[in-house]
Amino acid sequence: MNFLDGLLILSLLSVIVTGFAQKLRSAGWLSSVLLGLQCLLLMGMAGLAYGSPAVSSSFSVSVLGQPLHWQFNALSWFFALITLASALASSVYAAGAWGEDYRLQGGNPGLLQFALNLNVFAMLLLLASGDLLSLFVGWELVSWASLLMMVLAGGAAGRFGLRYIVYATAGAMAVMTGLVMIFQLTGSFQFADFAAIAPSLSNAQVVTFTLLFVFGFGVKMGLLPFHLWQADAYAETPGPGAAFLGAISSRMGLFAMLILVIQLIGLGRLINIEVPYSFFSLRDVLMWVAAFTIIFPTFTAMRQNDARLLLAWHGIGQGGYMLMGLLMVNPLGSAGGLMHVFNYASYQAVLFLVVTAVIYRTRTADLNQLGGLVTRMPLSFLMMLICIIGLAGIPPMNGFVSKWLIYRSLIVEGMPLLFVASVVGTLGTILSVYKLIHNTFLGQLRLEHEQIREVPWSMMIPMLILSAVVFITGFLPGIVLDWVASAQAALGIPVLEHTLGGVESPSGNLDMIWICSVLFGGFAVGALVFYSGNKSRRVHQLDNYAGGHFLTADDRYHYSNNFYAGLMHHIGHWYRGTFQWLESSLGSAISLLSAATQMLFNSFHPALFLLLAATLSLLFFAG
Amino acid sequence: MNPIEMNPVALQWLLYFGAMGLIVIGIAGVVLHQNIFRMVLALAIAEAGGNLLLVIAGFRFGAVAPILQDDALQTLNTSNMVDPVPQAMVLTSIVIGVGIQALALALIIRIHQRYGTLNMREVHACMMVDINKSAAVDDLLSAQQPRGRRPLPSPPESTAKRANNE
Amino acid sequence: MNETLLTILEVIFMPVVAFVIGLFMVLMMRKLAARLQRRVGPPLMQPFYDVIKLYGKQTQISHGLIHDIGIIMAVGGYVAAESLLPVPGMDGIADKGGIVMLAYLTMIPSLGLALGVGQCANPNGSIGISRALTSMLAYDIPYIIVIFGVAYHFGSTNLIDIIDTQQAGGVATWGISEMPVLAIAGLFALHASLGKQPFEIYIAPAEIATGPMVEMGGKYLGGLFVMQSFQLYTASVLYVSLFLGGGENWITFLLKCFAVLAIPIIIAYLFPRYRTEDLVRLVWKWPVMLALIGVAFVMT
Amino acid sequence: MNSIVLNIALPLLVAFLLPLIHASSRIAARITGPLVLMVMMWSAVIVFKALEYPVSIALGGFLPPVGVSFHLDQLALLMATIIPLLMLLLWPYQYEQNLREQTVLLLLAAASSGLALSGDLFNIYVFYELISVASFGLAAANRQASSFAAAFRYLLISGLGTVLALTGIALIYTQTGTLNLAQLGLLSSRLDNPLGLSAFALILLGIGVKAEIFPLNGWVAEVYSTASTRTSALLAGLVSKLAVLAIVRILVVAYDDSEAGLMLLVFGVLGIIWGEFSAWRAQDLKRMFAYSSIGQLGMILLAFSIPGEAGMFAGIAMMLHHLVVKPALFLLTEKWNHGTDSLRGAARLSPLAAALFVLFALSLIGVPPLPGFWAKMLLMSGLVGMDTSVYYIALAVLMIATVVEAQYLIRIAVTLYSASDRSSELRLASNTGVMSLFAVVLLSALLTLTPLGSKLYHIAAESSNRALYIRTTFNVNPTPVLEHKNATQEASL
Amino acid sequence: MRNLTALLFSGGLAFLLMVIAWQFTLGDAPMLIGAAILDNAVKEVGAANLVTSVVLGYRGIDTLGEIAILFTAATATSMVLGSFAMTDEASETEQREDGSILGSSVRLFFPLLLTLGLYIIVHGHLTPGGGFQGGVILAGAFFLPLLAIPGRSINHGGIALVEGFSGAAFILIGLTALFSGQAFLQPLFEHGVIGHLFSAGSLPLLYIAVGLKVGAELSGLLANLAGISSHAAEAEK
Repeated sequence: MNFLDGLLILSLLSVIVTGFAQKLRSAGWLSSVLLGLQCLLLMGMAGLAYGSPAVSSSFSVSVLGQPLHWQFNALSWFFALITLASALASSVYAAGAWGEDYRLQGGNPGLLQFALNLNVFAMLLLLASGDLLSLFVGWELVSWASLLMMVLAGGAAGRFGLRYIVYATAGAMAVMTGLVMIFQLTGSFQFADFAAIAPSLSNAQVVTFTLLFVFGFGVKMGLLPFHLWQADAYAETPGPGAAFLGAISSRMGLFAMLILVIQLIGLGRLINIEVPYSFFSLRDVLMWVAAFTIIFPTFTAMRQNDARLLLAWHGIGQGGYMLMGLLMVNPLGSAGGLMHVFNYASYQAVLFLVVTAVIYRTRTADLNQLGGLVTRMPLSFLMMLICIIGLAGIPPMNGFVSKWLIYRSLIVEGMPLLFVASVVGTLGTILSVYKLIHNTFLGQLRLEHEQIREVPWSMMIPMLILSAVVFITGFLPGIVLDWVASAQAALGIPVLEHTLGGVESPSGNLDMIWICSVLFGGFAVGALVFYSGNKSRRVHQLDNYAGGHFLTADDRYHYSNNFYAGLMHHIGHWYRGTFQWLESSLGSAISLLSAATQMLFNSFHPALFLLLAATLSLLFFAG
Repeated sequence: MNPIEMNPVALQWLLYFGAMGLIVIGIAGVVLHQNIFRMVLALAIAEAGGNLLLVIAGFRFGAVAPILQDDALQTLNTSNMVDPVPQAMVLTSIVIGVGIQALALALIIRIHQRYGTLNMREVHACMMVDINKSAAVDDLLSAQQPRGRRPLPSPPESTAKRANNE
Repeated sequence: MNETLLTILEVIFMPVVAFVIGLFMVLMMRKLAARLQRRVGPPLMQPFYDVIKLYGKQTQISHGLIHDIGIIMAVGGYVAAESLLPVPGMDGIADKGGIVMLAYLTMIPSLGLALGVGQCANPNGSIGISRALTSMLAYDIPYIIVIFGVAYHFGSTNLIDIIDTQQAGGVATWGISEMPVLAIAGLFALHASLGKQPFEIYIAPAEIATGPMVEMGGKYLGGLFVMQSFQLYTASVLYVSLFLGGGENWITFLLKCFAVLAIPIIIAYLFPRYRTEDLVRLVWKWPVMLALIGVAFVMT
Repeated sequence: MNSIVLNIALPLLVAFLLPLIHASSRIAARITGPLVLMVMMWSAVIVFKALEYPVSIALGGFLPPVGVSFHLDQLALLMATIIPLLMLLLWPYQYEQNLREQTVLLLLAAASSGLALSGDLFNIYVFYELISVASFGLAAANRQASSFAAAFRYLLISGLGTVLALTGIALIYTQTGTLNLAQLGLLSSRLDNPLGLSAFALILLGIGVKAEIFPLNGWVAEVYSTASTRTSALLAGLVSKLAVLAIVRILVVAYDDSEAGLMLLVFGVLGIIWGEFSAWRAQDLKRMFAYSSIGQLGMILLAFSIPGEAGMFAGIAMMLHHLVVKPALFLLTEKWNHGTDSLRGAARLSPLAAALFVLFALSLIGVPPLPGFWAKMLLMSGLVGMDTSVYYIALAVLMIATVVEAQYLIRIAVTLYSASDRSSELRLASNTGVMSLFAVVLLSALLTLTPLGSKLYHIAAESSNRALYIRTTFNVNPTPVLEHKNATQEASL
Repeated sequence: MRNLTALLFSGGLAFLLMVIAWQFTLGDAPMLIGAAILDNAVKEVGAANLVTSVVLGYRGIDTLGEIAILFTAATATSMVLGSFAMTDEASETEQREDGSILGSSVRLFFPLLLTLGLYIIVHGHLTPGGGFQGGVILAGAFFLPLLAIPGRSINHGGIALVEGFSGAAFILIGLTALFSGQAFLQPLFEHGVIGHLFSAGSLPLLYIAVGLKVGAELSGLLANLAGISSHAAEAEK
């Protein structure tokens, strides 16, 4: 009975307990405690992140002669840490005032906690998978568990969940095909067996496996062009659930892809496979997929008018950075990709939680219906500020560090276009997160929001802690880079040399301790200069320059709708909705096909087809 | 003319092609007719073709029926007899055919009583109306109706009648 | 430890130098504008007087804490950024960051400004910010392509290394002579990033009442004034470091800086203003094309 | 071993006498049927347990090639056990005026057992016809006008199928002069030509009507949506499987290593496409399940089209899985027989039924670790193992079909659990008694996956062994199964 | 269009079946089991009519299936047409005779047909004919009065009795063999002298059972169909 056994069993136990305790009023706190205990058990395995050997569970199952077993290495630990931390934060958030409110709104917070625990269990099972079969079992569990989370809200959520599950099933089928093919090649589902034959695979086989796995796991990640399900589905999930899903759920696809494509098949093979009639290798193609995954969803996010949708679309885009980083051969890139998983989870969770807090107080997430909340919810504003700086990848938050690593590796590898693509994505992110914070917290406060207060502490504390993480790991990225380096070692890819403050390399250093110190020193100087001037007088918000017109609170002049009108004038017509169109065309095609197939069954004459079948099959054999 | 004395090739033509022809005529009859009673008759023809084919399978030139009579009963000579197995099989399959046809006729009687028609197209239309009604879903046909101003084809008479009655 | 102390001293000293030089750059800008418009122009110390005047004003209107913080961030961000730009004799913390870092650090002032303006709840300000961010999206693309090309060419993102390489090889190894196309594109991007005509869409006094500055007065406007001088300094020094071999000594350094800055300023006062979409289109077309060609040259 | 004929004789005997029993005592008539089924199950289990190696029994005491023989192997006995079990579960206990239906059900039980056991081509045909006639009767038993019409249309297709099958048998007899499957196996070289294959095609089409093979399944949706749910469950769950099994027996024994399997593949793939896509657009549960069972049968056919043990293993697994899941789903439609839109919020009124639906749906889609997943995994593994383009195309179709299947099943699940704005919800509550039993079976299969898998593997290995079949029938050197197969070889995917 | 397709494919099917038939040569079928049966039937079964020995001996289970099918069809038919056996509603309709000539001849033919049917059944193992053929004649005998006197009721209880017991007898004979240690449906008793009435062991008994069963089933079927049509005729009036 080691820590891993304990963790998995406790997790299963939490699922059962929260499943039965749904109606309890204290179900939320119960679930939080259970998740906290799981975090403690995970910490018991913290040695993994500092070079301890992998932990194997002491139990295993054998099905149809195939053993399934579970183990934890540094990579699993890294992902599990993110999973459990974001789950704990979401759980605490949902346990307190928010849960009460949710119950009053007709929801079932106990069910939400159950879904949360189920998701955690499924993810831990996936992360702990020690062979292909347990990987797939975990994978499917994750898929269906997140469906449960998505459809909790009912209504439109059901529709989006359904859409998700169609994508997910398609992906699962692709993965299953790949696994079965591996099984036919090796006769087992063990990682080691596949790794052993991987070098002797033919190019065609490598391409097949890569495409199958990238498609299968990419669906969950929201890789282009399979990303359409994600934003809607996450946006409709109840707040804390969305924070959890947004933070980590999609990254499970990345994890599985890491194991299969990068660890087992290996990037070396992908680089050596040329795409015919082009100067791309298979790896380049995947990197371009990642690049488009960065750009298109980010710019789609810019157009969203619902805060949750905006964040969810960004979630898709950020996944592209992770994949792009991990597809890089040098340690900078892969470290950047892995670190971005952590960083992204930390700020995305807070962002969703802040938006949920705003919804909790105002009952809307429509960016055109909000504004000026900074005076009413200053702490929330601060946390959103910290986290959008992280999301946009601007120093001094942690998002910058991981993106810096990715940019650097792109420069080192000499990939200008991909570099441009990733920076364009960042710029788009800056634009849209400014829109988010401006339309929510800045500008004119609406009359109906006069009486709003800051959210209760039960909701505030998880946000505070997570945003502290965003800041601290930006200031001292070495903490995370230690874990990342161990994860790299576990993956068997080059390990990044790093320091507490960042990276030192002959071609350029990064020392976030200095940078942050100087930056805050600069702010101090700025403040000194500012406050050395004459004291300023606070005036009412409406007391401002309005072209000679006196404003009253009835005048709505918050500039929020179509925020980037000028830009949209130029690029607006590039939003063709091509993917939507493709998806709906596919839907119509299926509908048409199924109408056609049903026509056969609606034929008034039952025996005609028998005649046809008889004739044709005789023709097949005798003719 | 005694069939045994016929030219073997001509006999083969007659028997095999007769059997196959009956089968095809039967199937074609089922497919081409819209009257369900005629369909059952066509089915009987097809079955007859199948049975004929089965009987031919046991045929041997110059052989006699597999029954020991008169002289053979004394000698127990069975060497020049035709194959008895297909005959037994045909016996079975004829009876099966009778059973099926009886059931078919019973169903036809009921269908005619309930729907007032023997036309397969109308029977089908009425049945679909019933099924859709019991499932409380819109008639699937309505989705296929033309959208423009083109007049709709009137529904089968019996359908309309039933709809009026209820 | 001694080294650390020295670095700290440099970090303190470099923004001061930058501030002074920046003010002179503002002065040069005004003088050039005046000459082009056949005026005399302001006296030598005018920028100093302006700053002091703005800070000393009696009427200081604040729209809330974020309004103040925005200005602080705007100034503080540049103060920090200056320590990343090596000048003759002082490297500051340039080896801790590099050009990618610098590029992103200079976004902090813009973000601070944007926050401050947003808090003012004046739609003109918000429109200005929207336009400013749009133009940032426009000029940053050629800008980072140029950065990529230079970093790839010198094999480093460390400005000190870049400058050392250029100075060691003389004029022939300067960025401008080895990467002329990139240098032109960089100049374009530099010009656009300054927000001067014809790219001053976010100020647009006629349409949106000077945009972000609409609610700014007194020390708020003073902060922005300081920020502008830092901005001029940063842009020109960065350009000089990337393409003109940095400063061997203070004289050549200052000459190069002022010369670089003179070009866009002269152009600025000869051209009218673009519309937002025209700006985006223009900047995404020519400088990007040039920059990409330049990168292609660099990489081959 | 000989006592297994009781499984045919006893239900027939009781069915013949049931009217008379009814006339003397109504209570006796009510309990006789279930009693007989229990005896059948008991007898099948006894023989199953005693069976060490396949056995052939000669009916009438005439040795196999001449007389009719029954082939008793584990697969046949498994089916012989399942038949009475399933019938017991779906027996019309609560109805009063159903004497004739009970009679027909007993006849169906006898015929099904016979079909599972028979080792003679014409005997298979006879039992198949008995099943047909019984199922016509059951289809019409509802006494609705629409069920008469549906039953008639069913009868028409089935009747033509009969003619085709008879023609096929006649062709085979003309070619080989024998009807015994084992002897056909010995003479399979005579059948491996266009003539023999045409005969197989005709038999396949004939029997395929019951097996819901693609173009011959126009009746499926009509009959299932007009007949009672128990009948639908029985037809979809049991009868179709038995028809498939008969086809597979003929294919394995008489058509080894020929392109006849390819035909199964083609029909299977077409069936998958047609079934699943039609189900996608179905607007009520009954028809949805009817179409979906066409698709599932297509998958089963696809599995059996893979030659060798792998295909047989996959096919049996898929078959048993579908045999458990589909009847349960049909039972749902007893109360939930209206359009899918009207099911909104049904989960609140009958939470257990909704939960069971989700369970079955997930298993049907193939979500691990439910049994359906392993069955599908076996199927895919078999398809990939063939490593030819045709089978890869089939694999692609299977994948797409699974996605479509997931879509429509989960659509229902989401509908069930979404909030309802209707007031007349009382009828939405669904009964769950028998369904729960099916769920228990499914879940216990999940728990005993490993022993079950190895057992099924042995069954598959045994029934895909053609030489063993022939040896058994001619009673040459009967040897235990495990000596033929490598006993140490573990069951594996 | 549909007809055209159907015709086209029918033509195709016909052509293909012809092609198949062309490959056979008539009268040259390989008689594997046929020859074996011809050789052994006399000493194994002892019936003069070898077809009978196949029908009731070698393939007795087929015959059992066959009468089961008839029984099923009859049951299903009565299920479809309604429950005459349960309620005697048919008897309420008025009996009337369609002319005295018809009536008289029916009364004349009835015993003749009955005798002929029974004769054919009993001699099934000796002469062409047997349970099925005789059974049909029996059914005809019972059906004739229905034709002549529409509305006349038929004794359904009796039919049920006969069909139940005759079917049961067939199975019981088979089971007797099973429980006496032989195979199911194995012919019992001594073969006797071939060609004699009391020969071929239990075959004649089986054939009697089959004959009665077939006769009863067909009578029931016909009566049901006739009943419903006369019923419908009543309703129309």
